Amino acid sequence: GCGGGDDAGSGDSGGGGGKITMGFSQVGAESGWRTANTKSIQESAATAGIDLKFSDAQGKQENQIKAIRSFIAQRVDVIAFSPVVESGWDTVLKEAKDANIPVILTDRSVDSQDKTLYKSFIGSDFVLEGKKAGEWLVKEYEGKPEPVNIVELQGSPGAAPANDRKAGFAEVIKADPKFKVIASQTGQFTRTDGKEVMEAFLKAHQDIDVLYAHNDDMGLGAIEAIEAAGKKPGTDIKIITVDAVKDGMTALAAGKINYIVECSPLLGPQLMDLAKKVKAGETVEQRVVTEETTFTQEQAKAALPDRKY
Amino acid sequence: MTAIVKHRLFWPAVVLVLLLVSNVFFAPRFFTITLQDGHLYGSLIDVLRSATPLALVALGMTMVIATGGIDLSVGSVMAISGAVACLFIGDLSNQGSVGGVLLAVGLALVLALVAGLWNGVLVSVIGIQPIIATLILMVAGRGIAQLLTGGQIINVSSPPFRVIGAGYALAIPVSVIIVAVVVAAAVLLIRRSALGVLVEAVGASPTASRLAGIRARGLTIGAYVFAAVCAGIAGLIFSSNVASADSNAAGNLIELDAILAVVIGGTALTGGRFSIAGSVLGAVLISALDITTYTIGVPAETTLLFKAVVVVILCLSQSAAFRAAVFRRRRTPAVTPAAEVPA
Amino acid sequence: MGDPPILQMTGIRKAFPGVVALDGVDFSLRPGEVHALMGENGAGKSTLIKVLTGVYDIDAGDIRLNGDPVRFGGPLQAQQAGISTVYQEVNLCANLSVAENIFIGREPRRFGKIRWSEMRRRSTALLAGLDLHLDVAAPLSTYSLAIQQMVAIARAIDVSAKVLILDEPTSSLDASEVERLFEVMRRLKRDGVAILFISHFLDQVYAVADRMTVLRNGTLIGEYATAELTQMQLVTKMIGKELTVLERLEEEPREVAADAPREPVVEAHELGRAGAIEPFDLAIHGGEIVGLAGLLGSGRTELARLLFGADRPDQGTIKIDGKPVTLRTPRVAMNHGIAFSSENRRTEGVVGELSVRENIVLALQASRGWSRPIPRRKQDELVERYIKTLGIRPADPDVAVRNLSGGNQQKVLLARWLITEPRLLIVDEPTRGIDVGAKAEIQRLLVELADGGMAVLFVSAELEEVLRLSHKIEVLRERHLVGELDNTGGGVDADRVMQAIASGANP
Amino acid sequence: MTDVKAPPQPAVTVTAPHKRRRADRRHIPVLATLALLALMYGLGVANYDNFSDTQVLLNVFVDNAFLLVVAAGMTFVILTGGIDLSVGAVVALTTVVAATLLNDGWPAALVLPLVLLIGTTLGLGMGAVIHYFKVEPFIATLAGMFLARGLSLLINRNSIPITDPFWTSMAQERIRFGPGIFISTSVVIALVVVLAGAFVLAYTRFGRTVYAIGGNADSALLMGLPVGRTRIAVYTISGFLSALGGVLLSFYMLSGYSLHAQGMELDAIAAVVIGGVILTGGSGYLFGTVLGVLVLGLIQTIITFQGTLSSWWTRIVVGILLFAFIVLQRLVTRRSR
Ligand SMILES: Nc1ncnc2c1ncn2[C@@H]1O[C@H](COP(=O)(O)OP(=O)(O)OP(=O)(O)O)[C@@H](O)[C@H]1O
Ligand SMILES: Nc1ncnc2c1ncn2[C@@H]1O[C@H](COP(=O)(O)OP(=O)(O)OP(=O)(O)O)[C@@H](O)[C@H]1O
Ligand SMILES: [Mg+2]
Ligand SMILES: [Mg+2]
Repeated sequence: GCGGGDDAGSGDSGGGGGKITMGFSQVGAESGWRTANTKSIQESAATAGIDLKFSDAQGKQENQIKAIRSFIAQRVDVIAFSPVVESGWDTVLKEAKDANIPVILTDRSVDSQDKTLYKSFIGSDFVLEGKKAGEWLVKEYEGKPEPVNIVELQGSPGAAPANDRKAGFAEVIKADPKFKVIASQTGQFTRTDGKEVMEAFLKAHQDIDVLYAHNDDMGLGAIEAIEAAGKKPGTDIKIITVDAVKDGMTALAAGKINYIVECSPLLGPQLMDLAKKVKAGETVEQRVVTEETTFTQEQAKAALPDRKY
Repeated sequence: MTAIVKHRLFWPAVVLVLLLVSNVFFAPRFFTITLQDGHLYGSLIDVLRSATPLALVALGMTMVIATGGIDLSVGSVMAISGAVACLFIGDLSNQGSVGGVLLAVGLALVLALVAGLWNGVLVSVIGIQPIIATLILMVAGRGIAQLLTGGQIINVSSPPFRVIGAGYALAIPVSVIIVAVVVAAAVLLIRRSALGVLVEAVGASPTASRLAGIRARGLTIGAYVFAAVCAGIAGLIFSSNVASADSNAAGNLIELDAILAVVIGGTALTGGRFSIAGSVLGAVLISALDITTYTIGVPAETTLLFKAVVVVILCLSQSAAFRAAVFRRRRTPAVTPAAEVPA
Repeated sequence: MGDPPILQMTGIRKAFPGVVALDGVDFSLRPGEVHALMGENGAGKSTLIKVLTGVYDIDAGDIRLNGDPVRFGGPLQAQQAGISTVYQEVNLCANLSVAENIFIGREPRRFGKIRWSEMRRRSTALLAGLDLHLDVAAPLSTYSLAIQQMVAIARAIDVSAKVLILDEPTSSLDASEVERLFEVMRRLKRDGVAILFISHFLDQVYAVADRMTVLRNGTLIGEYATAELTQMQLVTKMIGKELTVLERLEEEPREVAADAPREPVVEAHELGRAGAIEPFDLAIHGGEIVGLAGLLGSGRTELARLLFGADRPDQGTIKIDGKPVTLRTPRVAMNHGIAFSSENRRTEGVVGELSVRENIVLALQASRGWSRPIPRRKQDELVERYIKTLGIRPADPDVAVRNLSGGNQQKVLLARWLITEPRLLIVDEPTRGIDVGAKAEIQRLLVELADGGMAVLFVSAELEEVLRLSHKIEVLRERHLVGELDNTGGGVDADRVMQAIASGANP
Repeated sequence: MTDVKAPPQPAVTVTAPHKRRRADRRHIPVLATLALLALMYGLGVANYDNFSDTQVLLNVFVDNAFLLVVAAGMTFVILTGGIDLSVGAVVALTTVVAATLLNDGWPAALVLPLVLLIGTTLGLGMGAVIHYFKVEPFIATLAGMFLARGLSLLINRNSIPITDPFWTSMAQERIRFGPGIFISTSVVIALVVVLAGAFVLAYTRFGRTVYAIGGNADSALLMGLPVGRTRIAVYTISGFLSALGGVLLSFYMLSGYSLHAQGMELDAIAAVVIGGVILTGGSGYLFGTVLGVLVLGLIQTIITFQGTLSSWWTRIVVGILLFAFIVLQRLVTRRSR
C-alpha cells in the first residue's frame, strides 16, 4: 500500500460478511466546511461499523463519475456522493441501478427526471440559506425608509452554492426597492479574494451599509479590509455570511459579523442511518433536510463553546 | 523618444496606464492616496500590495524560464510555506514572540528551498522535462500542505507575523518593501556577477553552453531553488495578509498568472534573454487588471471575458508584426506613394 | 551577348537596424552559367540570396524572373517558381531522417499516402550518385556537419529547378566531395540550369564559375568574366586594398615548419568510443600544430571531441602533462587548459541570442565561475582586440551574434577560445566560411600561438591548409587513426596524405 | 538524445540487421512506457480485489475517451513545439453551447456540427494570431482559454442537463463484449481519432511538416515547407479535437457546464509528455500519448480502488505514482542508450 490514509479501515473490499461497504465520493477538500463534512462521514461510518471506500474528486464531476463507476466494479453495497453539480448523472446512476446498488445523495441534489435512480437525498437547501439571509436583512431594516446599499461577495462563479445563495437572497430583497445591491463580485470563497474585492469595493463606494458574503471565509477576509479602511465591521457595515464555521462564529460573537446562516456539514450520522435502512430494504424518505439554524450575535456567544468545526 | 517607444516594455506600460486611468471613470478617487492611521491608503497602494505575491513568484519564474524551464509547482510551494509557518506559530506558547515568528519564517523558507532542490534535481540531474517534473510537486505539494493542516484553515493571531503581509513600515506596506528588497537583491546579484549571461546562454543554447564549459546543472538547480524560495516568501505574505493558512486556496493557479507576467515582461518561454523589470511590471499589470474588474464592477460572469480581451489587446500591442500591419496602412501613402509593395 | 538573363535584380537595397546590408546592388544570372558571388565576410552575399528568395523583404529594387517582375513571399514560393536554394548554414531538420530531409515537401505519394520505401530507395540512389552511402532511415543528427551539407546539396539538386543557388556549399567539404559537386554542377549547367555559387575558396571559384559579381560592404563593385580577372585582382576588388594580405598568406607557412616540438601536453592511449572512433594513440606537444587529415566522415571531429570531453570515451586513457585524467565534461577539460572550437558553429558554437561581447567572453567567464565576473574594462579590452585582429564586422560588440554574417560568427567563436589562452587548442574547421583575408590572419595567429608554446590540434577539410600549418599530420580513415606523417620542414604533400589514406598505413 | 528524435518507422521491413537494431532503439521510450504501464496494472491486480476484471481496464478507456481525443490534438500542437492551454475551456464551451441549444429545441444534427465548427474556428483564430502576429502560443492560447471559459460562463453559469434523445442514446449506448463487459461509443470515436491522427502524422506530407517544424521551424521555412499554414492547421486541429472531446464529455456527463474540464489542459499536456513527446517539439508518437492517457487513468483507478485515501493523500499518492513512473521511465530509456 502507499502511505496510510488518516483514518478509515483497511482496504478489504465488498461483500464480506454482513458488514456494509459504502462507496463515498466527496467533492474535494476545497474548504474547512468540506473537511468537516468528510470527517463527519468518516467518523460516523467507523462508529456505525460501515466499511467506507472514500474517493476524492478534486472538484471534478468527471472524477466523480469515474469513482462511481469504479465503486460499481468493486461491487460495494451502497454508493453515496456529494454531486459537484446537479446535472449529468443519469448514465452512471443507471449503471448503478442496473447493478442493483442503491445510491444516496448528500449535500446537493441531482436534476434527474427519473427519481428512482437514487434512494434519498440528504443535505442543506442553498436557496433557503440565501432566503434566510435576506429575511434577516429585511427585518433588520424594517421601518427604516432610507435606501440600503448592499455589496455582495459571491462564491466561485458557477458553483451551486454561489448561484443559489445569490438567487435566494435576491428573491427576498427584491420585494423592497430600498435594498440595492450596488456591487457584486466573486471572492472565490476564499479569505484573500474576499479581502481584495472588499478593498476595491470600499474605494469605489463610499456608502456601503451591508455586506452579504456567500461564506464565512470571504466575510472574514472582508472584515480585514473594512478594518484597514478605518471602519468598524458589524457597526459601520453590517455583515451577513453563510456556513457558521468556528472562525465565523468567533467573529460573530465578537460583534464583527451580524448574522450567520448555518450550513451544517455534520450529516454523517444521518447518512449512515439511511445507508443501513436502504441496505435492509426499508423504504426511506426521498428528501432529508439537515437540521440547520441561524445565529445572531447572542446565539453565537452561547453556541461557541461547543462548536466542533 | 523613439527609443522609448521601441523599448519592449513600452506597450505593456501603456496598457497598464490605460487600465489604471479607466478606473477613474468608476471611482473618481482612484488615484487619491491619503495617509490614514499612519500609513498610505488608496487604490494604487492596493494594486501594489496585491501584486506582491505574484511579483515574487514571477521573479522566480523568470529565472527558471530563462534557463529554458518552467515551474508549475510554485502555487503548492506557497501553500506549504504558509501552512508550515502558521502551524509553527500556532503551536508557540506566545504567538507574539518575534523570535518564534522568525523561526517559523526560517522553517518555511528552508522547506521551500528543499522543494526547489527537488525540482532542480529532477530536471537537471535525472533529466525529466520541466513541465512534468514540476507537475509532480504541483499535485503532491498541495496535498502535503493539506495534510499538514488537516484540510482546515489555520488561524494565527500573531502581531509580528501580521507585519509581513499586512503591516506598514514608514507608511509603506511591508510586503511591498520585501518585494522591492528581493527584486533589488536579485538584480544586484545578477548585475554584479556573471549569472545573467551564463543563465541566458544555458537557456538559449544548452549544447553550445555545455561546450563552452558552463556548468548548466548547478545554474538550473539554482534557478529552481530561487523560484521556490521566492514562492515561499510569497506564501508567507499571502498567509500573513489574512492571518491564516488556507492550503487549498493559497497560490491556486498562480503559476499561470506568473508565467503570463513573465511573458508580458518580454521573456520568451523558450529561454534565454530575460527581464526582471518586465516580469515585475507584468505582475503589477495583472494585479491592476484584477482590481480594475472589481472597481468598475464587471459582473462576475464576464470577468474572465474581460481578462481575455485585455490579454488579447496586450499581446497584440506587443506584437511587432501586428503593429507593423496597423501602422503600415497609415504610413505607406505618406512615405512611398506608389512604389511600395501591396502588402 | 548570349542568352537573356533568367534572373535580373536591379537596385536592390536592404537595411537592417543599424546596417545597410545591400545598397543598390545589381545582379543577373543567365541560363547555363555558373555565376559566383564574391565578397568578404559580411559583404551581403547571403542577404542578397535571402531577399531574392523572399526570406526578407527588400526596401527598394526590382527582381525579374524571365523578365517578369516577381516578389516572393518566402522560400516556398521561390521554390515553386523554380529556384532551388541551399542556404549558408545547414538548414535541415536534424530530427528527421536523411531521406525525409531530402524529400520533405515533395515526398513520393500514392493517394496522398507517403511511400516511405520508395522515398528511401530514391534517396539512397541519389546520395550514391554523390558517392555517399548512408543509412537514409537514420536521423540526420547522427551524421557530421559535412555530411549534412551534402544532404542539403542533394536535396537542392534533385529538384529540377531552373535556378540553383548554393551559398557556401563547400565550406566543410573536402576535395573529393567538392569535385563530385562540381561534376553535378557542370551537368546541370549543360542542361541549362542557372547556378549561383558562393565560396571563399578562390580555386573552387576559378574551377567552376563562368562569371562573377563582386560585392564589398553591401555595394556592387562589378561583374566580370572569370577569365578576365586574376585571383590577385579579384582579391583586391573584394577587400579594396592591395595585395599585402595575400602575400602574407604565401609567406607564413615557411616560418612554421622550422620549430621543434617541446613537452607532450596531451597523450591519448588506446582512447576510443564505439561507433565513433576506434582506439587510437596520440601525443600532442607544446609548440606543435598537429593536423588531422581524412576523408568525409573519417572521424576527425569524433576524435577531437573525445580529447575535449565533449563525448565520453568508452575505453583508453588520457594523460595531461604525464598525469592521467578523466575528462568527464568539457568543463573538466577546460580546467586542464584545453579549448575546443566546434565545426558546427550554429548549434554547438555561438549563442545567437547573446551579443558579440557576451559570446566572446563566455568560455572565459564559465571557467572563472559565475561569482567572479570579468571586469567590464577587461572585457572591453579583450573584445576590442579580437574584433580588430579577426576583423569582425560590424565592429559593434553589442550586436546580437545571430545578426552577424556566417563568417563573422565563426570569428566570434574563435575569439571565444583564443582569449582563454589554452595550453591545447583544438580547432575543428576554424576557417569555415571565412574570407581570404581573415583566413590568412587566423592561420598566422595559430602559428604565432604555437610558437609561443601552445599545442594546437588543427582539423580542416581543406588539406592545403592542414599541410601548410602542421608539424605533424595524423591520418584517419574510416574512424581509424591509420598513420602519422612528419611534416617538419614541409615535406609532406597532398599526394602523400592521399596515399596514406588509401593504403591505410604509414608509407 | 538522438534515439528519441525519430520519425515513426513505417511498417515496411528494413533489411540490414544493424538498421533494424537502430530502428528499434527509437521506440524504446514508448516500449518502456508500455512495459511500465503493464507493471502498474500488474501491481493493481495483485493488490486489489476485482481489479483484474476486464471491465476495470475497459473503464479506463470509457472514462478517458474525451481526454484521449483532446490529448491527440495537443500532440499535434506540441510536436510543432507549441502549446495549447485553451483545450479545457473549449471543451467546457462546447458542452455549454451544445446543452443550451439542445434545450432550446435545436436538432442534434445541427448542434453537433455547429459546436465542432465553433471549436475549430477558435483554434483557427488562435493559430492565426500565433502565426501572423508572432504571439507566443502560451499567451495566445491562454487568452483563448479565458475567452472560451468566459463565454461559457456568460451563456450560463449553471450546469445544464441534456435530455436530447440522440445525446442520451450516444451516452448510454454500450458496445458489449459479454455480460458486464462493455465500452461506450465514445471509446470507438476516440480510437478512430487516434488511428486517423497517427496515420496523418506518419504518412502524410502535412504530418511530416509538423515534425519538421518541431525540429527546427527556421530550417523548415528555408526548406520551402508551408510553415505558416501548417502551424495554423495544428491549432485548428487542436480546436476541432477539443470540441470533439467536448462532445464526448457531454455524452459522458449529459450536461453542459462552464466549469467542466477544469485543468484538462494540464492533464492533456501531461499525457502527451509522459507518452514521450518532447515539449520542444519534433519528436514523439501519438501512440505514446495513448499510453500517457492510460497511465493517468490507471493511476486514478488505483486510487479509487485503494479507497482509503483522504483528499490530500489522494494528491500525494498521485504525485508519488507519477514520480515513480516518470523516473523509472527515464532510467529505463537512459540505460538502454
Ligand atoms: N537579420 C539580420 N539582422 C541584422 N543584421 C543582419 C542580419 N542579417 C545580416 N545582417 C548584416 O548584414 C550584413 C551582410 O551579411 P551577410 O550575411 O549577407 O554577409 P555575407 O556576405 O553572406 O558574409 P559571409 O561570407 O560571412 O557569409 C552583415 O553586416 C550582417 O551583420
Ligand atoms: N562512409 C561514410 N559515409 C557517410 N557518413 C559516414 C561514413 N562514415 C562515417 N560517417 C558518419 O560520419 C560521422 C563521423 O564523422 P566525423 O564528424 O567524426 O567526421 P569528420 O572526419 O570530422 O568528417 P566531416 O568532414 O564530416 O566533419 C559518423 O557519425 C558517421 O555517421
Ligand atoms: Mg553568408
Ligand atoms: Mg568534422
